[in-house]
Amino acid sequence: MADYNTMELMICSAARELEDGSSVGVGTGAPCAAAMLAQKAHSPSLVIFFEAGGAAPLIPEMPISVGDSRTTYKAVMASGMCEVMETACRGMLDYTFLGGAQIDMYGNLNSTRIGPDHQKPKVRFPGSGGANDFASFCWRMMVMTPQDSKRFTEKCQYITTPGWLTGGDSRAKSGLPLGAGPYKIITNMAVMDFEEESKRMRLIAVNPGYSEKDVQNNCGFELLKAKKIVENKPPTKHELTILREEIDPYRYVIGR
Amino acid sequence: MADYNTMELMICSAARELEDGSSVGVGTGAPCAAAMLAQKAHSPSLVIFFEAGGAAPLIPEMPISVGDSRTTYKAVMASGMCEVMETACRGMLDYTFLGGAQIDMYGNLNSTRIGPDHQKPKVRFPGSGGANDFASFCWRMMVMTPQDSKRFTEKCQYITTPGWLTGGDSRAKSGLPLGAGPYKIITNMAVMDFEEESKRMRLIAVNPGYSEKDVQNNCGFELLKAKKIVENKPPTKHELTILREEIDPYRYVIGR
Amino acid sequence: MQVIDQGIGKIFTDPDADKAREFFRKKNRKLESKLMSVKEAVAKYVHDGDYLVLGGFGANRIPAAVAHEILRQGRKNMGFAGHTSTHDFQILCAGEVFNRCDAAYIVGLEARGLSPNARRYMESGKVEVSEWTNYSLSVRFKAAAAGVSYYPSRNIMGTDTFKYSGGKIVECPFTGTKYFANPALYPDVSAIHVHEADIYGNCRVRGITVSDFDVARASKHLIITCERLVTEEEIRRDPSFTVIPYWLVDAVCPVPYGSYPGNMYGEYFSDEEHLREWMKVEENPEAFKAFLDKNIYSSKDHFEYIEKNGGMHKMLKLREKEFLFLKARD
Amino acid sequence: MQVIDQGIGKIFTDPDADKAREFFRKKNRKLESKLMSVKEAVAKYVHDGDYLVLGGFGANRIPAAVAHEILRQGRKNMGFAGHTSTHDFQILCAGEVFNRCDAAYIVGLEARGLSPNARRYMESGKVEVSEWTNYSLSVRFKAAAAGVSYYPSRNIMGTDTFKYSGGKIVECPFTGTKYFANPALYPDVSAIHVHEADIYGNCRVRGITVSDFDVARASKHLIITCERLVTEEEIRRDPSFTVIPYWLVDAVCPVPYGSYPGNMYGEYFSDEEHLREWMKVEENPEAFKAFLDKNIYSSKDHFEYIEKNGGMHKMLKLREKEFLFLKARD
Repeated sequence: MADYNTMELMICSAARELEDGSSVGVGTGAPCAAAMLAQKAHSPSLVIFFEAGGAAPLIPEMPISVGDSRTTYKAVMASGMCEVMETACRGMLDYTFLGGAQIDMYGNLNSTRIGPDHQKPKVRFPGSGGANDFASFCWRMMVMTPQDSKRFTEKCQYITTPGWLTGGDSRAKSGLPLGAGPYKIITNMAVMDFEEESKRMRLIAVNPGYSEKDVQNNCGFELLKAKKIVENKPPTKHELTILREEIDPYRYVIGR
Repeated sequence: MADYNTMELMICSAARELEDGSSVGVGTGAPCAAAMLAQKAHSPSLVIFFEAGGAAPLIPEMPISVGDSRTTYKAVMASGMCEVMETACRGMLDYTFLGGAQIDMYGNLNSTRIGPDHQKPKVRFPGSGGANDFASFCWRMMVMTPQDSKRFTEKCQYITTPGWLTGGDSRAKSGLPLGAGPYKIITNMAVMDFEEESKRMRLIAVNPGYSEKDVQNNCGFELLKAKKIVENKPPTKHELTILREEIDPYRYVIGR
Repeated sequence: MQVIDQGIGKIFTDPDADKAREFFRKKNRKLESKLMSVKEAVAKYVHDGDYLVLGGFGANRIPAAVAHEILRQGRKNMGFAGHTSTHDFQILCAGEVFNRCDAAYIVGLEARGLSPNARRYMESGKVEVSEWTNYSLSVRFKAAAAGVSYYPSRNIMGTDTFKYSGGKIVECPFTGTKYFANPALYPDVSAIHVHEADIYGNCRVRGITVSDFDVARASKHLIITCERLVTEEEIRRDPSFTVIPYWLVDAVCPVPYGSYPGNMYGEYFSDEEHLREWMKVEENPEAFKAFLDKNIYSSKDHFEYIEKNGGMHKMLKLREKEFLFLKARD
Repeated sequence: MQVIDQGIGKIFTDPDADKAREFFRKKNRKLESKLMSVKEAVAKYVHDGDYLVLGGFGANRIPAAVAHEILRQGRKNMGFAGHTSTHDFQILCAGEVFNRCDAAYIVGLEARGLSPNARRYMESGKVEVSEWTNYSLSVRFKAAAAGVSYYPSRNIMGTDTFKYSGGKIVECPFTGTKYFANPALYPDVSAIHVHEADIYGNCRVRGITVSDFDVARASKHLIITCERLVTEEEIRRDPSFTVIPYWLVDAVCPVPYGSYPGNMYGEYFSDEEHLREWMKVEENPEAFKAFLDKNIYSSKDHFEYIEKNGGMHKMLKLREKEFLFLKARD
């Protein structure tokens, strides 16, 4: 039963969110593995988009870049950045998976910098890339990330990518498309969603081997808790077989 | 010497305006014949654009439609309407040739309607098509048209396509791109340009066989006159040979 | 936003991007066969009152079979985009299909002259008209394809085309330059004829694309007619060639010679003889009625229409014209 | 126009469309050979202080030969668009080529990790940075390609990415919806690597086009490097395939394997071994200097660089990787 690691569990949890006939914008690494797993395990019609232009490929192996040839292998279309982002902006992309150096209680993400001086940061990260765009446009934004209290922070030093902003109706007021926003946060310890009114992060499921307290102890802000917190289901044999043998045989993602 | 008709003269006059290495947006009929003649006679590098997407074709025979296969024959690119119009809007198109049911002293054109009721016009014409766009964007707009005082009217019943609007700096103030506007009007009787300050139509050349008075008598408004009005040069043998044998052997345009 | 000036024309479709998003959220993304007949496609996706767009360019790569079927099924009170609409416009006017029209280029057939019947219809007062230009209609589609409610452009200002449009004049927040704001146009339904499609709706087009790239993306429903079905494998062999991906498409109808009597790049030229006959017969309303009965109302589909106008012999001749073995206007 | 809010980032290029028009008015439209070496092209069209864009996507279809030559010729004080700029960014940082940067994705190499040297440079305070997103930079190119000074989009609002951008928030004149106004970006010079080009600059690209369609149109000067020269006749055989027409192009430089060590769709995969070596050696500034001397400064051109890193044997191996005969990360 415990013959899996937390990365494998996270990928399986994420994959289960992607129902057949839905569409998802992904990057490299774990999100891509989750989309590939969903497609092979239960959602053959999942439409996978890469921001550089690859649309609905039959991904033969994990891409290194969201623009490399793997992202257009036997694809339906090799397009460009405007095509993909505008497809998302029209409302055709259901999901996206993102990450970041910091995440706050409203699901806002920092992938730009640490340190107060923008022109001379202490640490410079890549910035938005397409993350801000996917998070603005895709109906449901999800995050796969390790859980620790530095990363899950009271306040991001810089908001690269919009979550629910300052909660409540702040996102709707900002001008971002209505109805889209953070949906689930998947960590090594738990799964969180967002409370409907306040838009604050809320614990809904705990992974086997962790307690609610573990989760809160590894979170830099107070988590809301769902009325009923369930235990997250472990990966099935079927999922693990696909993940290990077909998707990531060299364990680039799941082995680390 | 007089072995040519006025349509042939108009086409030759128009063709001479198109210097080598320039670009022109054209429609079907006489403008297309003029562009083809220029390309074959003296401007091999003339770049011809059609609004539907054809770019730099080697036109094998007169097109029937600005979107038919003749407009992309051995073309450099088969694109679309945005591509062509945005190329023009970026300032890459030097010339365009247009026409209309009415033209006023500022070179504004009516190709939309006759009669005061827009929803129930006396006569409905096609409307702008790409004419308004080419006239807005191309640096120098030219018109090839028969000269009569009904067509050359004091005031168009409807301005489909911008000339110099109400003259002076009115066009610059309108928001249309700076520096572009009507350049020459080529008729069966004469060639007109526009006086620099007032932007009023000005007679600069008269065709063989016509007088300045003929031109004014066939114009519904007062024409300005250039200091020196020249006689327009007749077609050369070379031009006529190309026009008659290569471009319009069936005399679709020049014969009528 | 400060509006400097605005046209008096109506906007016949809702430019609101969030409302469009709500529609597209529910649009089917499953990879499943959408093969059906033109008759089924029109019955299912073209409704009275809908706003319609026909792809191609007037008499070039037009979905003629869909236009005929719309007449046969008697659609009425539609909105229509007259975006260099020539022979397709002529067909729809014959059926008095629409009662509101965004006009950029209508009633004419370019070098062929003006359609007497289309003119009669447009002069009858039965059709509410807003004015645009070809490029502005393109930009309206382009804005919708981008999922926004407007895009700015630099044409149209200073003219009556602006005055009778539904657009507004605004200023660039960076340069102060004036711009014509084009409201996004999200059609209820569009039909586009393409060279190749698979059963899911992945399409390839050769030659000019006109505004079809954006029309396909802007449309809530999309009917594809194609010259040839190809396999999904052929589409995936080189995804560089796909112009319209399957998730935009609701119906795939194989209709060889589907642009007839229009031109189809690399396939067949337009049937100028038949188009001349059409223009001529429109001069006489009685004769035109009989002509329509024969060619549209009593034909069960596009093949019967073609059969009545020369059949495969005619198609071969048009193919020879396309490849310049015969002159276009012969 | 009423501006609701605006970022504090600088706009490094002039979005004015009329000024861009004045430039493009004088741009050469003659059909004449633009064949030259990368060395000549960079000498002629890339100047100190210019604003530069490199096409492709970081380590996919990038004009690597041009980037190296810019270092060899010692260009400084340039502006640069960090539009998913990964290995190309790493190269330019190595030469400290730019001192202002529009950042969307920089310093990282996607799944490969972060570039130590690019981070050092971007944390040094030597570079003035405005923030954008990949899509916003795409829209800025798209607006310039359309010959306007801005286009609206629905991303970025509510974030610090907005705050440190040079954009503004405006309202749709039709719906009142808020939009991020993206100022048009007309680069002084861009370089794009393509699959095929003729001597005049007509280009074909396979696979993803990223933003290169718009970058090519937006740029005042454009350097093309190509895998293969083809004839003008081949281009004109089917104009459907042309992505960049010749009138946009100033220089055509045939550079087989020109995207190396990046990936080239349908040709060769990226050289992950070499990219790992590059990342590793950056950790040690002294070693990195020697590495740059060897690979860039003491190489006379791209072929010598390739020769030093495995030559044709390596190229054949990368071709096998591209076609999945070998795993990508081997």
